[in-house]
Amino acid sequence: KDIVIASDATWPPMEMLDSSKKVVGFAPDLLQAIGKAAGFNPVIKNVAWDGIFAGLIAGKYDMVSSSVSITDERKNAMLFSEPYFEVKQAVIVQKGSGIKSAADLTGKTVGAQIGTTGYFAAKALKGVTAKTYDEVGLAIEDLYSGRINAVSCDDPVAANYALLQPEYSDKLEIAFILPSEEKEYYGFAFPKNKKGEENVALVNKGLAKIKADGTYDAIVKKWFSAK
Amino acid sequence: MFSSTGNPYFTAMPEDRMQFEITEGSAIKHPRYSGLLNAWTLSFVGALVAILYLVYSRPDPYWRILKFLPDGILVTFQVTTASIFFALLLGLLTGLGRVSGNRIVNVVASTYVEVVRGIPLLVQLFYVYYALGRYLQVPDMVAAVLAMSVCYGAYMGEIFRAGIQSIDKGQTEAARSLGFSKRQTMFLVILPQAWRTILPPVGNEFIMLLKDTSLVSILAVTDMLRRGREFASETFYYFETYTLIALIYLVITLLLSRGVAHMERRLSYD
Amino acid sequence: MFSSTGNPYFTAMPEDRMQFEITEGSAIKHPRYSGLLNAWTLSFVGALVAILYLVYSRPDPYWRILKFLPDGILVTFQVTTASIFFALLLGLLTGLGRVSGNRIVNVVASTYVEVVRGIPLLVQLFYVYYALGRYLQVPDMVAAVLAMSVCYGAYMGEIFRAGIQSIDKGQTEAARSLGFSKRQTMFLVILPQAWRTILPPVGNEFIMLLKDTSLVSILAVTDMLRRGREFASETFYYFETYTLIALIYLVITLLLSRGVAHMERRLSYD
Amino acid sequence: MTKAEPIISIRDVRKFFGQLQALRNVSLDVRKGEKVVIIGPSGSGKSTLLRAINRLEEVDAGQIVVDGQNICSPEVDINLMRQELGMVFQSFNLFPHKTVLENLTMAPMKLKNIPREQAEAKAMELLERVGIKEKASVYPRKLSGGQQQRVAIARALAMNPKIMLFDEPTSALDPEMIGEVLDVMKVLARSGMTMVVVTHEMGFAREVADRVIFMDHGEIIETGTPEHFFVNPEHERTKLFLSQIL
Amino acid sequence: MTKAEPIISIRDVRKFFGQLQALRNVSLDVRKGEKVVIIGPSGSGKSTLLRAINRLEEVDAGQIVVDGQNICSPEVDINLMRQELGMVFQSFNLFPHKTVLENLTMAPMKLKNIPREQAEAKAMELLERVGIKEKASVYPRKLSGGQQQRVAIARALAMNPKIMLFDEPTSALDPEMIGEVLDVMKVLARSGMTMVVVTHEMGFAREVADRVIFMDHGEIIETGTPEHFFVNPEHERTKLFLSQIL
Ligand SMILES: Nc1ncnc2c1ncn2[C@@H]1O[C@H](COP(=O)(O)OP(=O)(O)OP(=O)(O)O)[C@@H](O)[C@H]1O
Ligand SMILES: Nc1ncnc2c1ncn2[C@@H]1O[C@H](COP(=O)(O)OP(=O)(O)OP(=O)(O)O)[C@@H](O)[C@H]1O
Ligand SMILES: [Mg+2]
Ligand SMILES: [Mg+2]
Repeated sequence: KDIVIASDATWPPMEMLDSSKKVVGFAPDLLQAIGKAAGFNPVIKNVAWDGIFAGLIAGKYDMVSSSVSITDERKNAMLFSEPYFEVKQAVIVQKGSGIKSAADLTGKTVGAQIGTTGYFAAKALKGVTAKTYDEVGLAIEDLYSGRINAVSCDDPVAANYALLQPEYSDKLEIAFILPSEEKEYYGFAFPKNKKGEENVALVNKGLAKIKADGTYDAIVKKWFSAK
Repeated sequence: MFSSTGNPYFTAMPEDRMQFEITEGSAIKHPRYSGLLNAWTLSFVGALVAILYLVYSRPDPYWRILKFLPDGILVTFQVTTASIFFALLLGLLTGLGRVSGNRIVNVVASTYVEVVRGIPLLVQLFYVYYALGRYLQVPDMVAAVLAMSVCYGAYMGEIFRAGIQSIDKGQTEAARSLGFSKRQTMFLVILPQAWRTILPPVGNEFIMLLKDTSLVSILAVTDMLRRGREFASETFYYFETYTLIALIYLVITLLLSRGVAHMERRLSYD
Repeated sequence: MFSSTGNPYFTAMPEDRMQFEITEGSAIKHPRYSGLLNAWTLSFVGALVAILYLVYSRPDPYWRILKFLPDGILVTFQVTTASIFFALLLGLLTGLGRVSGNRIVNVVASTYVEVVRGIPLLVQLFYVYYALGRYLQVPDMVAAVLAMSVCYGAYMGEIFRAGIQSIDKGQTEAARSLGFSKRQTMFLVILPQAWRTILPPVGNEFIMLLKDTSLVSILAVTDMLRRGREFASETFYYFETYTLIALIYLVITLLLSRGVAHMERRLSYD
Repeated sequence: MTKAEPIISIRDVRKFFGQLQALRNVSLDVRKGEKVVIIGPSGSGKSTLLRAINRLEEVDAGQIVVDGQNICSPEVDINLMRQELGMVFQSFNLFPHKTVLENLTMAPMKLKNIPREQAEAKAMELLERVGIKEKASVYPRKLSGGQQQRVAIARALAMNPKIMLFDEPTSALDPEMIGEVLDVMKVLARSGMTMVVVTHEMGFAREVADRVIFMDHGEIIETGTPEHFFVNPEHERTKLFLSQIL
Repeated sequence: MTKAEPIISIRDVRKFFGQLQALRNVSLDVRKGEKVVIIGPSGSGKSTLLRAINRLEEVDAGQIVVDGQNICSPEVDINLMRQELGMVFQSFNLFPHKTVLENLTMAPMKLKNIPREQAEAKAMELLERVGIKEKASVYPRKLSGGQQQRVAIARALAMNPKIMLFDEPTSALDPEMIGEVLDVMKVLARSGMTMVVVTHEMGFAREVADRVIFMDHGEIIETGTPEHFFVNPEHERTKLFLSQIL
């Protein structure tokens, strides 16, 4: 059985394109494992983030795996699988900017990808101008060229950009993690319909299986060993 | 000799009931114009009524969307007016360059026109914003205006060129023979006459530019479209948001196009 | 009576050394055309040489980028040709509607033109893709082609209308008086003559459409620009990627515009 | 004046263009085989009357019966009716995208489903009649005005019309070409065709017309034989007009 | 023929347009106050010669000295030189975006920095001279051709030129307006202005010209007084031309 999965492959290391234009990363590996465990074939499709949920609701694909944080608003609109990864919102700044905490961001401009929890978190900060980008990479690029003061995004992504990309790691750093009351988790999103419910069950089953047999940990180790 | 030219009138033949017909109607003097006129009224009133109806009948998403947009609309206008201003400047220079007798100036201006018209505006926007962004540290609005101006400057240049070339060469000769320099001839005699030819197409470019400013939303400039996309990305009201945005653009551009048509008619009269 | 019209020739006066000059040169017969011609050659050869140079001298990003793009270029062409095809169909219907004597058909066609021309293409793309997506379950490419065709159909409609109206009304009268129906008159007499007027602007629309397909990259249709953005977002070679993409677009559109100019000249001759 | 069997019968026809009344209560009968020449000053309604006969203009009141059919009635298949009525325009209006031969064969083939060979044979015969057989495969723009008009006449004849209408067929021609067109028309007249001709060629009228009609301000002012007109016109306006034109 | 103090001195001037030689070794002196009329068939180079005098055409060889300055030299400020040379064109070339008065004051104000009042007073005086003072505030398109040409003459005079050049000033005019323009030119001639006039108005030439020059194929064929020309021309070509034109 095929399940068509939408992924915005601009979110390294969670999901990204390799040079042969294949979607690779933590989530694709996870999906392969889940598929194997639960008995479906994941077909990953690279889709732009803005509108990825519109496409899901419109039935263009069966499921979204794109580092989607589970939020209450989103839960109103779609179904979610069990959480598969815990994230925090990290704030990246230019080295030497002196920004050390949320308070230092007052009066500053913070970039984030449109419709991400990073953007919602930035918007929630008092006295901060939140600016949206189609891709987080573009926000980082603007931070790099000095148009904005900070970027807020999921911590694995932030780590990838700020620490692993040689060009950026010279100039950028993770300043701090945004404090939050609730823990934030990634989940796979499904449309609110019968097929969606079936698929949620299927994926949850597979996810539970690989967590139990250690496959999950191996994949985490593969992608986040540098941390 | 009595009649010598063909009859310029044609009468309606309403006998056929086919779907597509050749116009032969003479009742309407300018069938084309009045056709669009009615269509204009229909579109304009329709769009306005649709906006009002949606906002009143379903304030939940629509009124919220509408409240979310104003600063974006302002940005759209700011980018449009700033870009048109610089595009006009650049267009004037380019137009002058394109009619210049100086071979180098001419080729430079022509190459600018060819190159800019050969590259999609979106690519130009990305290029100026992200690619040149590393070397050219400019705020995003400035980058957007810069890219739009450079692109539209090429089109404006062709409008200026055509306007300048539409002026009879006798005007140049008369001015030169009075002792005016080339520059004086251009600025005192040619351009003051050329603006009549130039203004209507510039009006159209203005409308096109306004529409094309929607592209800057991709550059994280928070214009009207970007504001709408932000709203939709949070609330998932995609359909409602894009409906409203399309209607607002429609109202604005229809108003502007009416203005341009009006100007065109006034210029063609006296 | 000897001379009766003014002298149509003007001579160069190279004495001034100002930057911008009024062309009075007569050495070049069609200064405008040959100006652009040279600019064309310059731009085209320049773009080609630049691509080759970059790929050979710095294969690291450039050759990698180039290898990354081909399927995107293919998609760009697919979207362009499919869209132009449907836009032509829609344009024909619209043009016929715009010249129709049937008031309702006429207003419908005119309103379509007004509305579509009043909304930015990007907004239309979003609308068709995401907003209507809820009700209209179509694959990405189809949605993209649909949106592009609907948009360009309006412009094509105006081209068809102008082409049809450029044919002398005597042709209609002669055909009707022989007993041809309105439909036969249109398809046997008017349209076969109108295509000469229609073809060159259609060529220009084709080029514009090709450029505008870059917008579908926003809809996750993996055209050339999208491929480039993907590459850049992975490798951070923004500058290099957009440079190469701009050059490739330039080469393609310059080739096409040369083709259109060639066609235009051939049509205007015989 | 009206004798038995009129093939065209026009009764109290009125036509308005906005405020302007182009035809005022015009009545006219044309018998089979009759040649009627219409003359009158510019704007007097001659073309409007002629065009009303094949409904290129719709009249506002009155009726026009052609070959027993009321052509103003919406039930009539006007496209079929028009096949009976050949029309020749001042501006030729040949189809420029078709060769001369195709100009002649197009309507018979498309409208009467006549096979190509037959249509072409007929067309060649007609081209021979109008004296330009050798131009059959040429495009119209290569022809002189006189040649184009002769092709236009042949094109109309190719549909085997019962009646031929001519609206100033020679007034767009250079003087040296008028003769060749009038000659073709005279031969056609002698063959017994019913013809209604708007023209200012008084020589033609005198030689060919059974009846001459003088129109002014949308009215038929005077009707008579050519002799009556040129020797002894009754009305002042007719006299004035003829004095200007002759 | 050449007397002391020529204000225009043209020496062995040649001009090519591509292959075509428009002027072949033309030499001509014009004295201060002299009225020279140039005649000749179309394409003979009359306009080219006239336009060469104020460098609207650059010559390829030879030299042209106007008021002591070699106007072909790149060192000469041609814009200043042209202020000395009023020029009147066949097609008037008034500035349509300026009123008649502004047409006259523009050049003096911009080029000679003459204050507005003074420029306007001078302009009104000139308009009075050419007989259309009452049209001062009107835009050129409201004027008849003859009126426009008279304004054009006044515009040229507003710069106080030493020499006036006329290139067929009346040939774009309806016959009834030619007289009014020629009258203005005659008055100007009587005032002592140096004038070079290309024209086909032989009456004017006879009345005003000190000297008539006949050109053909880019050459000056014959020079003489009007009497000489009209009574007893020497060359065959001159005779032929005059027989056609008179
Ligand atoms: N379609 C039309 N719309 C408005 N007025 C028209 C139309 N056709 C003709 N007219 C007017 O009707 C009057 C009669 O026109 P018509 O063409 O019949 O005159 P005519 O006798 O053929 O003149 P001519 O010798 O100039 O061809 C004229 O005043 C003309 O201007
Ligand atoms: N700019 C130009 N380029 C090419 N040929 C030119 C140009 N100007 C004039 N000629 C040619 O030079 C020749 C002389 O032209 P010129 O205008 O001086 O003749 P002209 O005597 O004034 O004739 P006319 O009475 O028709 O005004 C003509 O053959 C003309 O075609
Ligand atoms: Mg007529
Ligand atoms: Mg001349």
